[in-house]
Amino acid sequence: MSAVAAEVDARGANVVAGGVMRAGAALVLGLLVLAAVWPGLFTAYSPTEVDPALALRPPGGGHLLGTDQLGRDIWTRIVYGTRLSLFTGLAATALAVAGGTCAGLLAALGGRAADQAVMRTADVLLALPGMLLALIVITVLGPGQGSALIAIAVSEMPGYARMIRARALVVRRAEYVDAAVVLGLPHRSVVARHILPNSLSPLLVLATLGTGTAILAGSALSFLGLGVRPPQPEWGALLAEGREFLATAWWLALFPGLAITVTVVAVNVMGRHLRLRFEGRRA
Amino acid sequence: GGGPPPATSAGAAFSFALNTEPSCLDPHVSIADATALIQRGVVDSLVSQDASGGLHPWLARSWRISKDLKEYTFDLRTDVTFHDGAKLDAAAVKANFDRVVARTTKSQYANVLLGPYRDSVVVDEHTVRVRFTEPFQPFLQAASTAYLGIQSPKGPEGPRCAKVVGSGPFVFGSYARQKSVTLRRNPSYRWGPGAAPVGGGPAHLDTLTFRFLPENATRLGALTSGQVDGIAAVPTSSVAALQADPGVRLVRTPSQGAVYGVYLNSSSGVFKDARLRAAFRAAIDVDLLVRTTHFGVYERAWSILSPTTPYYDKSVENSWKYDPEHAAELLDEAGWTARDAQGYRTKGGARLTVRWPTTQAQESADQRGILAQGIQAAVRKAGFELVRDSVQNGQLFGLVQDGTYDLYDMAWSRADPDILRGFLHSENLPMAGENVARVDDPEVDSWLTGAARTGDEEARRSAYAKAQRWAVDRAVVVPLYVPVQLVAVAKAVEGLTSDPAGFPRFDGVRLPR
Amino acid sequence: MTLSPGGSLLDVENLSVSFHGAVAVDGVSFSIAPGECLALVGESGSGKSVTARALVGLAGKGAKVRAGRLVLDGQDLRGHRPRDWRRLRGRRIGLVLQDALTALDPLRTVGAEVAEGLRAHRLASRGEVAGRVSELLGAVGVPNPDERRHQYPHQLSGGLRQRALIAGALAGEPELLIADEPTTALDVSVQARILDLLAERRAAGTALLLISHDLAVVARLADRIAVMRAGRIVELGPAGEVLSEPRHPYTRELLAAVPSAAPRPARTFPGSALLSVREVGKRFADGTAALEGVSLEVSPGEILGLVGESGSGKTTLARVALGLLAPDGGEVLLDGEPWSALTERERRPLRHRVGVVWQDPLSSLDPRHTVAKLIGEALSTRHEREPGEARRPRETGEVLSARHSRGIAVAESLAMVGLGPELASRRPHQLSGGQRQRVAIARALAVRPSLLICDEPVSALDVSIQAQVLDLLLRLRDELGLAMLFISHDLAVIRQVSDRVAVMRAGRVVETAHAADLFAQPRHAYTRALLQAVPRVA
Amino acid sequence: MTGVLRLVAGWLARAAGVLLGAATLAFVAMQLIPGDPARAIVGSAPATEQTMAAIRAEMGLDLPLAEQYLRYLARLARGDLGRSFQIERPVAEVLGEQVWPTVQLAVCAIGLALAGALLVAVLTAGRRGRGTVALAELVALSTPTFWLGLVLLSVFSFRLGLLPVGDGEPASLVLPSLTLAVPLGATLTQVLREGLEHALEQPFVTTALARGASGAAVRVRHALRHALIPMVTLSGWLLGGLFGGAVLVETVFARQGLGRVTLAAVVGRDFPVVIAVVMLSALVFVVVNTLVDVAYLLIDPRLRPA
Ligand SMILES: Nc1ncnc2c1ncn2[C@@H]1O[C@H](COP(=O)(O)OP(=O)(O)OP(=O)(O)O)[C@@H](O)[C@H]1O
Ligand SMILES: Nc1ncnc2c1ncn2[C@@H]1O[C@H](COP(=O)(O)OP(=O)(O)OP(=O)(O)O)[C@@H](O)[C@H]1O
Ligand SMILES: [Mg+2]
Ligand SMILES: [Mg+2]
Repeated sequence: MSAVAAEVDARGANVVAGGVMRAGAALVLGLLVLAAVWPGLFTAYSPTEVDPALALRPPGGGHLLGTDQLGRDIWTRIVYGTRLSLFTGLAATALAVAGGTCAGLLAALGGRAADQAVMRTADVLLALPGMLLALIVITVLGPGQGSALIAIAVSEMPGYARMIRARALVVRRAEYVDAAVVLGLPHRSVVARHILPNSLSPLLVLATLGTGTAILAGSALSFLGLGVRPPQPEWGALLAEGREFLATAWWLALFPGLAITVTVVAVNVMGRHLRLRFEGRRA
Repeated sequence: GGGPPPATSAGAAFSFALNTEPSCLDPHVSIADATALIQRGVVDSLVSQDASGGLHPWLARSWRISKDLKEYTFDLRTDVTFHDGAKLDAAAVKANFDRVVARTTKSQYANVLLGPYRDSVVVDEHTVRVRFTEPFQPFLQAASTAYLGIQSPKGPEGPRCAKVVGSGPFVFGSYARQKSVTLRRNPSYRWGPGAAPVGGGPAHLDTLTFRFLPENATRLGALTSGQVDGIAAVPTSSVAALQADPGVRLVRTPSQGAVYGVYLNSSSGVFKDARLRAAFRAAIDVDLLVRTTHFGVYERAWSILSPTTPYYDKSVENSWKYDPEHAAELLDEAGWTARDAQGYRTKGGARLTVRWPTTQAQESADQRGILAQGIQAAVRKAGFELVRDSVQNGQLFGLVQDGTYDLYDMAWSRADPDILRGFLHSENLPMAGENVARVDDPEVDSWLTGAARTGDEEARRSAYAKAQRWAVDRAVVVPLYVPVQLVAVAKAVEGLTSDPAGFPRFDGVRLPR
Repeated sequence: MTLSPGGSLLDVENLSVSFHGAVAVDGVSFSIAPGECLALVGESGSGKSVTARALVGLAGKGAKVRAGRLVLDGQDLRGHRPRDWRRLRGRRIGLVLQDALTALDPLRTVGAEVAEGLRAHRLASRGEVAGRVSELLGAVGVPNPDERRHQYPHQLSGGLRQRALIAGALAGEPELLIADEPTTALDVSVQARILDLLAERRAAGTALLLISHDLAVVARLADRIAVMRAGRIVELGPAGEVLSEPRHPYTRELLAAVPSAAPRPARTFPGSALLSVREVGKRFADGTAALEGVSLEVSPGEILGLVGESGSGKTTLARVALGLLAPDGGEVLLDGEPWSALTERERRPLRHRVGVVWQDPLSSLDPRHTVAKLIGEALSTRHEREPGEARRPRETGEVLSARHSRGIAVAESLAMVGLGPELASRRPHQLSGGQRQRVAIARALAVRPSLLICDEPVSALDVSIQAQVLDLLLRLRDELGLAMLFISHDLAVIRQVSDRVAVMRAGRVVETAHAADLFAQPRHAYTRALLQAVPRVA
Repeated sequence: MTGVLRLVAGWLARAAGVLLGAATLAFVAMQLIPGDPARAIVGSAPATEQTMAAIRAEMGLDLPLAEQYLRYLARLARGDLGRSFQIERPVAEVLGEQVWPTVQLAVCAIGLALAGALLVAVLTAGRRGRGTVALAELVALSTPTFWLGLVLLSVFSFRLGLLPVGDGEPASLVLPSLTLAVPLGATLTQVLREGLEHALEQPFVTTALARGASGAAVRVRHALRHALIPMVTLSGWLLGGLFGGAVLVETVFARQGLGRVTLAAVVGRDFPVVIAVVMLSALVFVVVNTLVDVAYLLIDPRLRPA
């Protein structure tokens, strides 16, 4: 027997690469969570303690990534900043998903009037760029970590609401929902057991990807001085402080930027993986 | 008198990058330094002030001051023409000052400079008398600033705040928001102040462009890559690099006026107690902090006034110092003995918290945010919790008016010690002025009022010295650093000078080709 | 095994295809003579499509294809490079893919699709293309080809799309046409027309490789039949022989599964109707009149078959009868009491009396829940109704803990449909199609309904499994005395199970009769047309 | 024909709805701001109670809320956007000056992103090595815009002195639009490639191959059109991304533009400017979305009205 045609399986090669990447992403995320919970595990310095005598040391020696203008260790500040950056991303996404789910379910199951009200509002919110929405929220609430969080949540919420609604409308017509109705299950258990979980699960996968976006948005707001405030070592805020020193002390702006990128890449890899798995199973 | 017109290189264009863009370009309205800097070349003033504080004729050939310091009579030049062709006369000057105080002008600063202004009287075509309701000594110096510069009585056409018509060596050309302002040479200029480098004649430059590049890195890059000929507000972190750059010259002019410092609200909250104010001050190693954050470019400050301001009192230097133990003693003495879990001091269960509201703009300027972080870390060791809320301009002003703050930071350049009146006189409590330490002391009031009402040098010197001393003794302020106007220009640029406030002036600039 | 008639067009020997080590086709050998029709039958997943695609070098991504011999008209296809394959495809071998709905590009006109083969092989100049396309469409029986070729696939009916697809495959006048399940998605009547069309092509001399899972379909056309199972050909012989004297047990199984039994003896059902549908009408928001004045009755213990072509309103009627859709006119009574007129709240306590089994078992089971949970949920509504009885397993009468008794009840439910308790912990996607449908039936029965509405309960299943599920339903009917409204478009299935049959067309019931009478003497013209179109084995 | 009319009527209704909604949103946001709006208008200037009262009367802040709302809508309907608190000039003028630089930036960025995305996606879809390219794209779209801008600036402008900073010369547009285009292009590439790969797996592609069509023909004639649909769908998102990017890029590169004006207005609570930006964004969105709908009709015959 001889080979007639042997097509190279590009996908197979990808699966291997995907596995390596996924392992890397999982490792990074694990470390990030650890750093967020026990930052002390990774560093012996304090993130806010000032020692002008050590100002602007380049990377190396006792300070892995160098020190900033007030002699604070950059590595330590980045480690302690993990909690802020991750928290902003996760909390904003959680808020957006929770709000979006309520609004979306209300629209899908609450009758025409509710549907119109929710969807027209969502239309308007979706018509405005996310950043602009965030800026409006900050105009109202004033700058700060809380407002940045709400601002990001508000800008992401309408998207989630719309997705949940669309999904709930499909799920509501699914035969398994009809089957549950025909069994005589009470309305609330049909919603709670069948419609909600099945509408939500694809959204949760997308929310993973949304968390990456939220982390980026959070650091952008901090960079603009509208989010987390110094001396809190949020990554975007560190970058904002460091940009003065692009020419003289490059390490100030380089490493926080890398931290953001690596984190968002890891979150994206995981999110995509979940999405593939989810969609693969459904197909 | 005008000298002979010097030879100019044809087509000489000079561009200068600023770090801030004023929201209004009319010096009668705006409070911004940048407005004065840009319009200095466009508007002339009645008098001019030299670097040592001496006052000289400019649009006014001479002046007389009444004994009670309530009336100033100016004898105006007869040969001055505004850029729109209008002639300078007494009515024009009167129109200017009346405009400044008119409510519709919404002046933010020029009206303050006019103080107790009553009215102006046209004595004859070229004689004008400016009258005040109270004796007002600082008027002449105020009249030398661009804020009180004389604009054409016809006024500009088009939107307010966008264009200014004066009689200066430069004509206002065009304005593109967030980008640039361009000035053109006024070839018929003959009435420059005698002391000016050009000797009173027209400027050398054909065009003078101010570009707005708020990002420090961008501004620096624009200079080193030759896209602009000069920049203002060189960040202190780049001074060393620029000094090493053979193509660039750094010009440093110490500012006159109030240094950059933190004022402590002495009328409410914990800082009502003088011991706490002193403890706060003693907890900060100002020397080290300023040296670190400003790389030795700025000098640390000792008093509200900067050392180059007239009547600076040198004796306050070293009269207070960094002394954490003393701070601890003072706090113990005041009853803040306990510490909570975070290590902050408490008294009766209340944490020793002080609030220092700030705006984004304030914080990003001149490393002030970093400096504040240093202070925050330093006083934390002493047991203070220092909270810095970022608020918006309007809110900040509301907080300041209501007095719901403990600390407030600022610097103020003006080449006159009368500035102390703004900071320490009770009539200038935040509703009306910048007395953010909320000093309300009849004795201080009398020193400062007295100094403003007398022409007697010695009396003024001693009154201002007492006021400076008082502020330091009562620790109503922690002076931090003496601001320096740091301007960098390409090596080839010649003839750049600065006015007494430390801002660059361009009428003498020459670009040899 | 291989028959080798002289002068074959295509010779395949020992063809194997594997995907990442998983063998899909395992040493298949056959040959096709010019003008001959070879049918490839077998259950889903047996490797029919993969075999077909391997013949044109499109076995799929990641496929490893090996063959001892692969000769087309004397030319060895092994070692063909992509360019060689391209020259062969469409020109010498035409392929009609399995699903006409997705095999045409929805964004391009039908004409452009048909012309693709002409362009690729430069068979017509730019100016001639349009004319050739119309000709081709006309030849496969597309009416008004000059207009149709400017239309997009979505503007064509299923039958027309299938014809367009065949026209595209015939554009290059290939000697061999491979048709992969060309009639599965179609109505019986359309199915018949497509089969006629293929017969025409064969008569014109084109060799045909016809693939189907349905023996009855290929019986009409095939000269020889190859039966595939799990990647191998288990039996290959002349059509008549294979159909009348199957040698392999699997072939016998396939044949046995073809529903051909005589209709059930007529039974009468005294007493009042369990379900009565009276003059029911339903019009959808977009104006479609799905039901118009439909009346039906189902007596206790009776199976009423409902047939009709796609879109005739069968599912809509089922949903109305289930109380999922409110009728616009008329009413539905359950046991003589109002049913469709009730509010959902009033209806809920009565819901246990009517159960449903949908066509697609996968989408009728919530993918997130285990079998135990799915059935347990149904049981729980019964427990609320009959609290005492539920806790007591039949044999012992001993009272058990709620959880334990629930487990036993689930196992009992599964046993009733012939499934073992080990499936309880699986989720729907971990079950085979037949198992899924059994779970769906078990769930429907868990609430002890007296009426079961089945909407195409077997059409998603393979023939062999189809027979098992039908047997199960009939057994349950006998054991539990269930009444059923049984919907299908497959007359053979209807004939096998129904006591009475109702025929629907365009939203109306055109004929209702006892099964035996209907199949013997159809009265309505439409019923007669339906019956004639049914393919039959031998 | 009536189908087309109905379509156009639908678009107009939607446009009106979005604009009204945006105006209402801005109004509500303004009401939600704590504190006295007059105070915010005065800003940092000292003001007596009388001045504030005068401002309130001038702005109609002392009227009942419903009347304020109606007047506000009427003003917007007339195209009167009011005066900026901060700059004290008509808002229309303030924004008018800033539109062009932002449009330039956006057009360049979109052009770069689209060209790059088309090229990379068509070349790599379904081919070997796309895993590596995909990783690069992932990194690109995970990189904060402001950081990328800073890095490019410091390398190309400061270190190498290749490209000017600030605006003015066309060359100064290179780095900002590149900064904006990189994450945008990476996202577009991924969407486009996913669309292409999805399309390439469809049975109609196999059918086309079975008819003898070549690989390239299949990519261009069949798959690309299908892949364009998700791209077009993304344009709303694209717009949002552009605006957010413009705010950051204009800040980092100190360029003129709407983004920076908006940021300044937000920091200074300059409501008239914020409201005008909201209305402008809504308008742009409506226009782009209508174009998108037209594009859908051109691409997908299934959506065309009968
Ligand atoms: N591209 C592919 N990658 C992996 N496995 C495949 C691929 N194509 C087919 N298979 C597997 O090969 C086996 C045979 O599939 P094939 O499509 O030939 O079945 P079939 O007999 O045509 O079934 P059906 O009647 O359902 O069309 C199945 O198990 C299927 O899952
Ligand atoms: N929700 C709906 N909205 C609009 N029209 C519908 C809806 N559901 C069904 N229809 C239409 O009503 C008619 C009857 O549909 P129904 O599903 O009852 O047909 P069916 O006989 O079950 O067909 P099939 O054999 O294909 O399942 C069809 O024309 C269908 O397009
Ligand atoms: Mg198949
Ligand atoms: Mg149906």
